[in-house]
Amino acid sequence: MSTAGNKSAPVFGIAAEFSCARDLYHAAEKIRDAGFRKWDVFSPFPIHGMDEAMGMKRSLLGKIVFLGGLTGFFTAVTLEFVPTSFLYPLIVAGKPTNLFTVPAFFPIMFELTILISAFTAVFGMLIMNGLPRLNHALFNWDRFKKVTEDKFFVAIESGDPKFSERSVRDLLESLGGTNVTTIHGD
Amino acid sequence: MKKILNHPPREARPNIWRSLREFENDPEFAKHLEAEFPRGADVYEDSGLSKRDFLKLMGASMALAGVGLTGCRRPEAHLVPFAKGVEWTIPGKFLYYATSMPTRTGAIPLIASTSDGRPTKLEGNPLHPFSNGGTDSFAQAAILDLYDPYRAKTILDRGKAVDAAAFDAFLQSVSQGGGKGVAFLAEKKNSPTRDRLRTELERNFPGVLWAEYEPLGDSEAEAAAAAAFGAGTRLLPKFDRADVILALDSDFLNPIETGIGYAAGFSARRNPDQQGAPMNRLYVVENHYTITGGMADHRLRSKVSDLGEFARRLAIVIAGQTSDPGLAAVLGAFPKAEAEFDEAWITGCANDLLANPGRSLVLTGPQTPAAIQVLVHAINNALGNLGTTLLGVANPAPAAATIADLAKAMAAGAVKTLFILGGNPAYNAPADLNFVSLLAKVPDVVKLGLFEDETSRVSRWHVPAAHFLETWGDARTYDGTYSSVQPMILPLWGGVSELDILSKLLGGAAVDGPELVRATFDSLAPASAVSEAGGPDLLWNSFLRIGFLPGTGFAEAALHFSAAAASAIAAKAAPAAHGIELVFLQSPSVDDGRYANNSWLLETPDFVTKVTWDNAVLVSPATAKALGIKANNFGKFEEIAQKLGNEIDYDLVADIVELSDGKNTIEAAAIVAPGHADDSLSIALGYGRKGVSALMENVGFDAYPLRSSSSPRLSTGVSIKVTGKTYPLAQTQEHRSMEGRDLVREGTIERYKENPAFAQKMGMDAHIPENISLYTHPALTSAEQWGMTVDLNTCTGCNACAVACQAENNVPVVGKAQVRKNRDMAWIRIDRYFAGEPDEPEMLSQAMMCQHCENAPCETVCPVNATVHSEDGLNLMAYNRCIGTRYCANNCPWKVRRFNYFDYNQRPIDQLYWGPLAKKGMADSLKMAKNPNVTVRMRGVMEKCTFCIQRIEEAKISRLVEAGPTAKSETPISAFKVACQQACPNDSLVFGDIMDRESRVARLRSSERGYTMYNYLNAAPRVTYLARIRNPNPKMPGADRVGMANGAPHGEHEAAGPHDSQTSHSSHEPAAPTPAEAH
Amino acid sequence: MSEATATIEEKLSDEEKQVVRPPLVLNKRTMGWISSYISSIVEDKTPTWWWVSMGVTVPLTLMCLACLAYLIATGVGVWGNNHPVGWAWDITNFVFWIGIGHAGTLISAILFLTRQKWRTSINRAAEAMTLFAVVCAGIYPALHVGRVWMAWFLAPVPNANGIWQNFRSPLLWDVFAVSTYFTVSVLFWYTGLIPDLATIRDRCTSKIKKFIYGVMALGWRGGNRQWRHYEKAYLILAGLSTPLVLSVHSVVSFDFATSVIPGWHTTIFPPYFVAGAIFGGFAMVLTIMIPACAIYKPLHDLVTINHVDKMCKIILLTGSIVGYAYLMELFIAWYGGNPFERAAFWYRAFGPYWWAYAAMMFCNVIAPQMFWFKYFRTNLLWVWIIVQFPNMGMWFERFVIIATTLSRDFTPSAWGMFHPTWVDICTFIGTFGLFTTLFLIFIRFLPMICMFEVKAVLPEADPHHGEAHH
Amino acid sequence: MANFFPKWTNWIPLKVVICLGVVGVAVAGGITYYFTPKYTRVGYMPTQPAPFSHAIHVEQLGMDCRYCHSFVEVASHSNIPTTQACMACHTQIRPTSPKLEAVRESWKTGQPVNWVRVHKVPDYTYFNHAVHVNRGVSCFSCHGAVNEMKTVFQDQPQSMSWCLNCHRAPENFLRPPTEIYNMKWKPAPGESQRKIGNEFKAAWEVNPPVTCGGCHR
Repeated sequence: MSTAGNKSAPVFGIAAEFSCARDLYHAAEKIRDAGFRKWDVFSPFPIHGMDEAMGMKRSLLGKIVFLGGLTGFFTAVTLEFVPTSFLYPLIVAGKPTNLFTVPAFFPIMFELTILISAFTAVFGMLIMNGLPRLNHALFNWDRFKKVTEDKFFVAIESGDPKFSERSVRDLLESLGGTNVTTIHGD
Repeated sequence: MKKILNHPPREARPNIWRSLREFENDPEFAKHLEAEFPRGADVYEDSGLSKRDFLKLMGASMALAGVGLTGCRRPEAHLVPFAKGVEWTIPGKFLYYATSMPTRTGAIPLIASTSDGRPTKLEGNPLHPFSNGGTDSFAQAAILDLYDPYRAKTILDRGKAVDAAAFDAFLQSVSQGGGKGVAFLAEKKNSPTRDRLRTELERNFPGVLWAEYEPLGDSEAEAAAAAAFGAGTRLLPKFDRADVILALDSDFLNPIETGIGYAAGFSARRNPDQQGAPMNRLYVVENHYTITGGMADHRLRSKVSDLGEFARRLAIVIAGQTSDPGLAAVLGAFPKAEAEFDEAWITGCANDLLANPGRSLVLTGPQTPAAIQVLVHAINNALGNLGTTLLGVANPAPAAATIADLAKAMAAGAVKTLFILGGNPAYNAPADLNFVSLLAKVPDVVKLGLFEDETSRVSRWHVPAAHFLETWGDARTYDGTYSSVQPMILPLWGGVSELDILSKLLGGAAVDGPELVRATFDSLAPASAVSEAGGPDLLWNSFLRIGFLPGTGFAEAALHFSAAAASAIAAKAAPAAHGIELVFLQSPSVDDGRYANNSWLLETPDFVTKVTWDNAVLVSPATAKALGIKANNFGKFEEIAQKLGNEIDYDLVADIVELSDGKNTIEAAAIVAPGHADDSLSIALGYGRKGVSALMENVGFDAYPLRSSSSPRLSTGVSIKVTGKTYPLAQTQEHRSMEGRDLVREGTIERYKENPAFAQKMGMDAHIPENISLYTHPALTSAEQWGMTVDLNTCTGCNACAVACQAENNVPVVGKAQVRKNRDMAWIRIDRYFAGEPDEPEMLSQAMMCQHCENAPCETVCPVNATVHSEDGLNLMAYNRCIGTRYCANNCPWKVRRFNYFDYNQRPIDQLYWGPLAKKGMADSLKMAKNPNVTVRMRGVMEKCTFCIQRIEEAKISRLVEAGPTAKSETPISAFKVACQQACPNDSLVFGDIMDRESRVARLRSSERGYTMYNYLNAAPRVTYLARIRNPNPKMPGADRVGMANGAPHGEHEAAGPHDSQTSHSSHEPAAPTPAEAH
Repeated sequence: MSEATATIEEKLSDEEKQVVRPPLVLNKRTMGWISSYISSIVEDKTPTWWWVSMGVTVPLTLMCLACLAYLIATGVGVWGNNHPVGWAWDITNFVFWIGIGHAGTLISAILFLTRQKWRTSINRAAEAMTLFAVVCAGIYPALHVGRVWMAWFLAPVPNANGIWQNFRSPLLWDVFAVSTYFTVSVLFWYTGLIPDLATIRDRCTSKIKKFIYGVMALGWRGGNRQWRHYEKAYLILAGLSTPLVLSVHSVVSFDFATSVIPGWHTTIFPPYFVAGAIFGGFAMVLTIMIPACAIYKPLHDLVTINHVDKMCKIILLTGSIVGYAYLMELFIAWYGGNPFERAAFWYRAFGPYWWAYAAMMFCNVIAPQMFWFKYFRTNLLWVWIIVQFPNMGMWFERFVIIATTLSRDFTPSAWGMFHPTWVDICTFIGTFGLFTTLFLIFIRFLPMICMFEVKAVLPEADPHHGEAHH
Repeated sequence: MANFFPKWTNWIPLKVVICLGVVGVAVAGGITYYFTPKYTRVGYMPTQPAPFSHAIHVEQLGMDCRYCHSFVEVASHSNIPTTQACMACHTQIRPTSPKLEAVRESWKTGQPVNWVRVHKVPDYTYFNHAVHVNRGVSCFSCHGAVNEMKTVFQDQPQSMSWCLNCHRAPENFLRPPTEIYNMKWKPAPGESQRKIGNEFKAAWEVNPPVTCGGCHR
């Protein structure tokens, strides 16, 4: 009956260790079918098809980034046309200061679109992942260090409505999980 | 960085500027200015010297004028403002005064713009009857000489600084000595006052020897004229009456040789569109390319030593036709010599002259041996040109002894006291006189000069001379018109004028004002004029205001050719010379050496070789090959490139050759000069001076040692050998060929007559489609639209515009090393191309400045909007916005943009690479030379021709001020000229409002001769070039090659290519590749 | 070397022999091995060779900085630039370095999008190379201006002068393109680093390392709920970087293509600049990776001959594209019939700078043809030697395009030659010092191979791995 | 084993973000306020060698600007009055006032009273007084209510954008030519500056330059 973290602290959840991607994958399918919600699988690398195995929808990130891109584009349009056509229209090489000067403005529109999109992508991803978060209950469990090397884990959180210590332990063991451990916070 | 102006130190002396000057002398002054105008935050934008310093100086001086106004009322009738009558200096407003610059042949009438009591710009006096407002590069650069920090500042007695009193005492002792053993050696000047004092002196002190010496003087011409027409006769050619002109070794179109106004009337007759009179035709026979040769319709290369024989053969043909006894007589006396000439050329030319009796003109150079000149006078006589195209005037100026006479006296020990009034005989006296050793024999030598030079070193006294802008004086222009010389500023370093010295020797008191000149004036002023003006004082005032006394030209003297006297001289013609000759040229930069410290001129490229900072021996390609002189020693890569058929545009590394006339030997760099005569060498005088100023060190080669008093023009039979040493030369233009690009467009007058617009459809422009824009260009809203035309038919390439621009726009000097790196800063340059056969090339000049394109390629690439367009069509350059990416310069097809690679205004040109360790700031006196209305640029910014925007804005502003609270359009904008236009002696540059149909520029712009360059770019330049029209004589050999710089007319219908061989100076040269070459 | 040069077949186990494609990781390396070996490069004590190389590169870097200080203090005149040739080595080196940078982004982005799994072992180093190359490149446009202290005029910020930038200027496009490129590359690179930083965080022992890597890893836990966003973000970044990298060099080429100068004013520039960039960039990747693998021999199991072979093929392809562009330029110049264009290209080939053109042609077009032969693609020594030619050739290409064109354009009277000064030369050499220094620091402190991606391409990474046997 | 990072560190990222936001806004605001001529130049009031008060001379004695600044209508430069100009009156009026010591000193020695400069446009900027005062721009527009100043101070930023404000819309400043030197002038009740300005603008054809060349040469 192994535990990790500060026993007096509330239980974060129960975690089990798996040796290979295949076992983890099948375990995930079972847990999904068992109807758990607040749980996750941990692996050193993204496992192909794991989203389906866990029954998750596609990430929303793409749509957010699209908005970011639009912002970038319109920033550029404003940045270029407002000074050139309105604030201080200057005669440069006999070129128009109206809409027809737009061909020369495309490159910057393009660059800013890319720039803001990239920012949204990265920071959007971090926020959706709740990162940076340096302290986490799982880090209390020494074996969990191996997750970034070559071990695979499943953790079912105590917050899950169907969570009960016993049933979850049995489930994880039945799935072939080793070192099933109750994780406490600190 | 804000600069504080300190006036150069000078002993106080009461004068009209008392308060201001004492104040300037005061060390406190710096602090005053500092306090009144604290250092600004604009450290970076503000480039070097701020234009404001002078407004400040002035502002401060006004603040002082409290004393100024009462303490020194302006002394009675002094400087009388020209044109714009301003009673008293007004902050930041220019005052204009009429004056003139004395030259050896006359004087250049000038208008001096003074700003707050310091002259900043000289321009020609447009009212003057003789000069018509032209100037030359020397006049334009005179300002820099005035403020030259190297000028002599103290009186030296045996090398020790003494005060003025000591020298005055000396003068007194001399005048008390009764003038025993006193001699003078003066420069040629046409100053009636000096002549008056001199004659007085000779009267008071019998036995005084007065000699005059000009290394480049016209003593030969005088001798010839005296012999042929009687003493004191001066010849005045009338180019406006001449249809056919033959110039023998005469660069008469070059104002620095003949003086402003001499060739006036030529350019008018050069206009193919003129009504009535036909376009004139010019034949030139010369050994090296001159700008006159560049203008020639037919040019013959000939050794100078063969000119006599040429004249003789010409005379034979003419004598045969005219059977003129005078000519026959002279011809009989004139010795025969051997020389190879194209007889067809001589007969063709002679027949053309004969066909135009009384409307032709044959000219020789000022130093052409008198024997040849008399023969030419005989020819003109035979052609009936005397009194029609060639007038005679009587020059009353007393004759003077020559330097040879003086030398004799000195050798005999007859000279105890020698006054050297200007000039530098120790450096430039004929070698055979050994003048330096002679000077040692004279106990008391007084040297009056602007610089402590070679002569000062061997003289007991050195007296700093007053610059002509610092002193009162007078001069006669070449035609004799009496012109004023007024001081614009008090002597910066207490200079003394020669008039002062003479009058003191006469026992007169020191004169501060115009008394001496006034006395002469009163004696010269015609009674009629006096009464007309209503009294001598009023006439004097108008004399000062307009700068000359009308109707004082020399009296015309009928020319009677005396064959006998002429024959006597003709008989003395030099015998035929064999071997290689060395011809001594006037330097367009340093004249005879007198401007050797003028960095503006030193950096102005030679007309033909485009070499700056140095002179060089010119050699024809054939002779160079024969002597083994390399065109360029740059290096291996370049040799291989040449094998691949490329013209040199590597920086020039010249061979050093050794020249010897048996007695003396000099070394000089040699460069191959297309169009030069074979077996003939030319070298400009005046270089290679040592130990006078840092600027003069290692600049060029001194050719005087090979020059003898008997033959000033050339030294025959010199031996030359290649030393194997090399010497780097700095050229502003390395490439010679137009590469078939129709940059300069020319055609014969026939071609022009049958297709006046031929130039607009030349080469590429013959078949490219019309330019169309994808979008409509924004309207240029201003009523005035500025533009310029350049008439290639009259532009000789004399550089006057270039120096004028440098003076007007504070263009920095970068030094030889930087010119070598192609970093010269000239805003307007004269592009010079050679076309035609390699050994008989045609020379083309083209003034090149910012074209102010309406769709300027430079503008669109500037990331910070530092260069944009103004509503009146100017391509603007905001220095303070420029960050210096140089993209604009890269994208300029004309390559007229100039980048400040270093802090040229802040660092000495020999310390440019020292970075922060270099000395900072420029000499105070040089700051005074700056135009206060033009920003002095700092390093790292781009600059270029602005069409003199400061003048444009000045005109617009004064118009608005005049208009006041009324409609602007009702007040016309006052006429003004831009600097280059004003300086042009031939009126080739025309600037103005192209929207004003009446304006000259608008009419010329729409002329059918007009074309713009690089049409296909659709840049729409505001500068229009007027095609060059040549007037060949079809009967002359090679007439079919004249006017073909762009290839034969069929060339109009094809792009560059096949006819490249014609347009390249070297036979093995591809311009644009033909398909075969490209692959 | 010998180990590496042995043919792949010898190394394959029986099981691997059944696989159609040669495996991406040799010798059945396990995930554990990968983590521990790659991390060990970071964890072990600093090797001597590292100090030695730093001893060389750091002084070079300092020399570069000294030259730049002199430049700013004295003026652009300390370089050889002059009046016809307003841009010379400065912009040449800028384009050269920025070009090198492109391979990194290309490998990580385009190969990622096209699911080229073999990229995994080289993309990290390639991206690092990108960043450092862009750093070197950035020096030039920033400092070639005459008044560096006024360079802020390029930033479109409201100011008391009420004046703005000229957004039509390709130089301003450059400012945006290059800064965007750098920023996005940093983001891309760092995103890729997060899981590996976590690995090191979990392995390291010293407190300082725990802290530093801990912070840098942002508390990565490797949960699938993180991976799914992470993968999405990475995919998007790849998708953004691909057009970006193409645009950046296109914009750089606009500096020339949008001008009116014959030899610059050509529509062919954007594609051919991009091709050239990839060409030179791959050459530089190999130039760096081959020695790196020579030092860390076991890396040959990750960066296999197979990779080298593929990269050589790309070099061969892009080299030929560039060669085609060169010939096409000449053809169009002739076919277009514009005498100025004709002359410009004639002078490129046979003008005073014929030697630069010849060098360019040999290095970029002739030399890479060696890669038609498998032997030269698979012999590391040969590969390394041959890829030095593109490295040089691409520099000459930029020099030819910039200096040669400017030295002879429209107006013959203004024609003039460019000669580099010692400052030009030292600055350029110095940038190599800077580049190498940064790269050494990188391999010393960060995992130079993307561990989690390599693990992901191992057979056992497949959730259905071996199920066939059951 | 416990976490290496304590729990509270989870809040650091949020705090950092907020901090950066605040600092960023503060810096931007600070620069726009403190680093522009509006702040750096306006209000500059150096002490002058002689405590000359425009308030007394203009307000109380009703002297005209042009009595001292005599060239303002003809020159680019509005001259500083000469000592003589001062002494013209002050030989009679308050000839012994200690305040005038500096002026009397300069009168005696011929050294200038070195007034401290207040208004300054950069050296690359060519401002011309004459054209402005002759075309309906009052001293007031650029120098403020000098008539009320005991000691002169800078009233307007005189930055480029400030110049452009007028050059783009002169109608907001143009005055009847008679009122140029009247520092107190206001449009008559019922009249609006814009209306008057537009009339003058049309009548005089006022279109000031807004391209670089107008001021930078």
